[in-house]
Amino acid sequence: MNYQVPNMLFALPEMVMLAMACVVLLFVAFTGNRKIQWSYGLSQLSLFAVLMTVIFSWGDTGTTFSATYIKDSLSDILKIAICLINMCVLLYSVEYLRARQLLQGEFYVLALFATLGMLIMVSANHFLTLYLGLELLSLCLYAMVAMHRDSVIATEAAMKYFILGAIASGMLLYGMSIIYGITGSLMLQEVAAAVYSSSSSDTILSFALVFIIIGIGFKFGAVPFHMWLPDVYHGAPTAITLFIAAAPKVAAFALLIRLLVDGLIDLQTYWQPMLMLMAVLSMIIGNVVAIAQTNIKRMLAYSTISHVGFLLMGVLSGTDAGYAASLFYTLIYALMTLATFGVILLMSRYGFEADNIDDYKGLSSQHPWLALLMMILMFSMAGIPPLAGFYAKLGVIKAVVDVDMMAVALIAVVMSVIGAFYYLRVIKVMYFDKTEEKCEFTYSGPAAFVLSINTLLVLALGIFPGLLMSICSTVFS
Amino acid sequence: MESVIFYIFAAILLFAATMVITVRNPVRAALFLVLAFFTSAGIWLMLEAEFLAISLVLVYVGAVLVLFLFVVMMLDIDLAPLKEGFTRYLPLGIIVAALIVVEMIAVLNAPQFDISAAQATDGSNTKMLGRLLYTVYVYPFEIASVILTVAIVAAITLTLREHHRKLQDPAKQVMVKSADRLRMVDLRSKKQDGEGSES
Amino acid sequence: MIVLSDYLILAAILFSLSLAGIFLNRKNIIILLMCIELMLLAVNLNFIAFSHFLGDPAGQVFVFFILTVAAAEAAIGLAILVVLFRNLSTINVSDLDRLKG
Amino acid sequence: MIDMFLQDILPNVLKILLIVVPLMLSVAYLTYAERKVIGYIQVRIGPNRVGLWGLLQPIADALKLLLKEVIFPAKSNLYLFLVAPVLAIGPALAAWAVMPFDDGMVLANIDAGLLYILAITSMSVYGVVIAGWASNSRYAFLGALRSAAQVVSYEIAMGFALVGVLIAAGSLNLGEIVLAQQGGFWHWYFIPLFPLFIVYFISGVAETNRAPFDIAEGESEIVAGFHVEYSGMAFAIFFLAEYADMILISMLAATLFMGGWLSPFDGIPVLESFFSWVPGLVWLLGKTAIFLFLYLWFRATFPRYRYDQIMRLGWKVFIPVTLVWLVIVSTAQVFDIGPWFTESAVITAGGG
Repeated sequence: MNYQVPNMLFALPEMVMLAMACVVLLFVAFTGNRKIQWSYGLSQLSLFAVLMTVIFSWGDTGTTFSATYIKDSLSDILKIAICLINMCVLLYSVEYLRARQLLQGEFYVLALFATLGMLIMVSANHFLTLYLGLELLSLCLYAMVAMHRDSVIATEAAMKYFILGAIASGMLLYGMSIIYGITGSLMLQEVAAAVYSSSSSDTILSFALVFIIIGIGFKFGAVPFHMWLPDVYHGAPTAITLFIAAAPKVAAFALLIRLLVDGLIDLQTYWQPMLMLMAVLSMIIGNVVAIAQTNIKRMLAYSTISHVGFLLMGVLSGTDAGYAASLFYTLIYALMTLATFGVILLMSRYGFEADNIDDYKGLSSQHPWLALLMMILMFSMAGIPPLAGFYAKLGVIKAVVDVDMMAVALIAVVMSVIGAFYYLRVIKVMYFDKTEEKCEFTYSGPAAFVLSINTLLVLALGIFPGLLMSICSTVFS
Repeated sequence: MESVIFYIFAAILLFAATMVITVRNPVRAALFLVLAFFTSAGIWLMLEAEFLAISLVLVYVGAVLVLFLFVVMMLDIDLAPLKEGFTRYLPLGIIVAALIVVEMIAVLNAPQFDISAAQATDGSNTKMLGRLLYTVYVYPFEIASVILTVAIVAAITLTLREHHRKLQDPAKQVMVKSADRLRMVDLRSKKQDGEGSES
Repeated sequence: MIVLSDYLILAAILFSLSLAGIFLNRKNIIILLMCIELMLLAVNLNFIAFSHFLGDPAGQVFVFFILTVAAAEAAIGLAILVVLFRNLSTINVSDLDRLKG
Repeated sequence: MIDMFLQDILPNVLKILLIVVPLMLSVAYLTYAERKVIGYIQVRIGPNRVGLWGLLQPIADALKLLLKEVIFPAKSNLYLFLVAPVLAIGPALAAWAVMPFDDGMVLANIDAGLLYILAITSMSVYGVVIAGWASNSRYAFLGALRSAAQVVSYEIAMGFALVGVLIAAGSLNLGEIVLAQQGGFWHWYFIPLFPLFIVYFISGVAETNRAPFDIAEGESEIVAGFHVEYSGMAFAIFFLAEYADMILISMLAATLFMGGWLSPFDGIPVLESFFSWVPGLVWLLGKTAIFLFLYLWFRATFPRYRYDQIMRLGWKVFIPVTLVWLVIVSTAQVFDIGPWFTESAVITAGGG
């Protein structure tokens, strides 16, 4: 066996992230919470540094570390998205956390390590790195949910999240072990080659595939493996919910593509119907149950489930255009979620969680700008043109229509119409319901500014979707 | 001979696993888990994975399960109500589990898994693993170290309570001003009542 | 003679037992955590058996990492459990009912 | 069948007896030595009534314990209560299987001997924990919890210290580790690995729950800790296990850091030939005795640590020290700094 010294340069983003995470860890360990502003600044700086390393190495592709690591355009674009999203998350959550004595250095340490986990997942070319990245991310998230340790619902949510997440990992691993046994390899390309050449073992392969799909379904929160998602969204402090809702979904998309498309593309005939079932169920359950919610975090959780359904639709089409549409959907979803939770975070203040839909009564008269932003976001989530959400939905529906899955497309259209109802209800509450109590709060500073840009980006990407779409389609061609 | 040992180990392993999920008392469940891990280590030895078998005992039996026991004992759980409802789900559970098992066995009993000729690997199992870990799998190895760091950070964040140390800080004591300790309140004495001032 | 499928079936039974434990157990979270450990044990057995019969060390390397991660996972799981117990004074599964909808 | 018995089983049983019986005797006389040594340190004589200079004292003690009644506490978990002593003595004896007493004089010459010993000794905590829990007594329980935390914590430092040895020797086999130290006492690992040696031995004291780390027993705080409810033979077994562990740790220290059965006069012109008739076993036992004496000395001189101090020492002092020294050892190994790191530079970058 000839061993080559790996080309470390490819893994520069991960190495920078790790180094900076360790720096922040040490800084926090020695200063505690006294210099939290510095910890915050260092964290933002680390994310920015990682972003720069990705941008400056844009275009290089290849594998390194004995092919456990891959750098391609998919990993690059997802890494950029992850860094940008997490920078916004950190920015939005400062005030919220500070008001609840949750602004601890550990939050930044865990957030950075979680980001590292996402980066590793995105660049994984081997079952092992995929698994380890996933676990690194998940372990950080479990701990972050439980960080508000005096809150009963937060710890309860953390426990549920942990148990279901651990079961999902177990399932995923069991599937991986069977696939390893059949193909004799753990490296994605070798697995793909072995699956391609072997024809007799389809039963066993599809048996393994079931476990892998269950694992992926859990991590995404697709129906019927969605039980944890509403509880975690609801129970966790809103800032943490935002963290869980945005970037990890981008990383989960990488998990999906790496496993099913890079590794097991020849089993498409088997995973297509499974994904289809999950997608359809997610759209139906997500949209229908969301209507009944009074808690906006829970509502957004079910809305996430339905978005996951849409997102899966592009992948299950099995075409390059479908994957590109899913990627586009993922990015737009992350952008919208980010901004929506940003508004919720801005409105939450000391001793008050703006997590009931009724809390938004009369927002338009008191804070017209915030209400306007929220309206744009809700319209976009509902998929109303000319907002970004519309083009995202259009893309994935087109992808399934192209492979003649009319029924799925039809369900998707019907469900997005149903889904529009609960999004519009938020708008109605904001603009037409009156309330006596004044919601006294001020928003200002960089968070509100970035939030506005973020929301306007949703609008802009709706009007000019071409650029991002073309980037997405070059990734899969 | 080998098959006899295998069946004995397998039987103990499955017995221990069954006990883990059925016994009433979590301490005993943890001890059966120890037994399960120990027999697994035996089976791994049969599969010539010496290093992993010993690490399983060292890491799992020696540390992780001690942690489990520790927590079980510390939490002082009320034992009586813990198993209600178990029997209610039991029939359904057994049926479902049996179905899963039958299905899995049907799949896994495939002729292609009927291999027995295993090449005897020469040389030290530990050395071989060590070499691989530090060359081919050096990247996963680093990630694993990060995971362990995160585990430490997370566990400490979640469970460590800040102790208010009973230490005096002379610097702070000297810095104290009267305004920090004494609040001057202007109270009007009630002269009309002639009873003097009250608090 | 013991063949590969014997080990696989053993692992499969162990895996199903752990799943059954998870779904049957309505009362005690700590037993759930133990079931998760059993599940990973079954996976490890699979990997080692494959590694042995394929004559390929990668499976053993994977097990090494699963052991590491599982230890970390157990630590975090137990930490969350302790925090939960401090809040609720119970680790009964059916008492986790504050989040509904 | 009889052939197999004669060829395989009988010799091994005899070998095991050859290890266990002297071990038991050593344990008995270690208690005698302990009382004598501590006695003289405290300027008194120690046992001197039973037999010549009190030499029959341990026998008398053993007889007494054998004849005493074993009491089962109310509401204790009887089954676990009885299993606990077995779990304590089992690992304490099983670890001896891989101990080399002289060149080739070892019961089981397995490849990963050091790892085996670590794994087996890590099992010994179960005896303590189960005993404490099954006794249904607060004192016993507190002792068990303290002991569990302490043993698990110090195992890490101890493991790291041993990693240093195996980097230097390039092997996990105890016999090979000893042979790697050949060529005079300045080749022994206690010189290059001095901090690890210290950490190892102190961790060993903590692992065996001996003074000054005996918070698991702490007579003055929690009466006798985990075995407060045990009496008679059951108590004697815990006692045996503790002393057997002490001897094991001492002999391991001698093997790993002090050249095992090698003569300290190797490589010294005149003395080497003068002492060449002495069998290796004697050297090993002599070195072990020195460490055992240290155990007793510690007990006689140091006050007991507080629980949090023990944890701090383990986590915040020992583990960092070992980590730093491991880096130094690895560097020395790569650059062949001798005489310790030259011969066995097995681990080279990019091998395989």
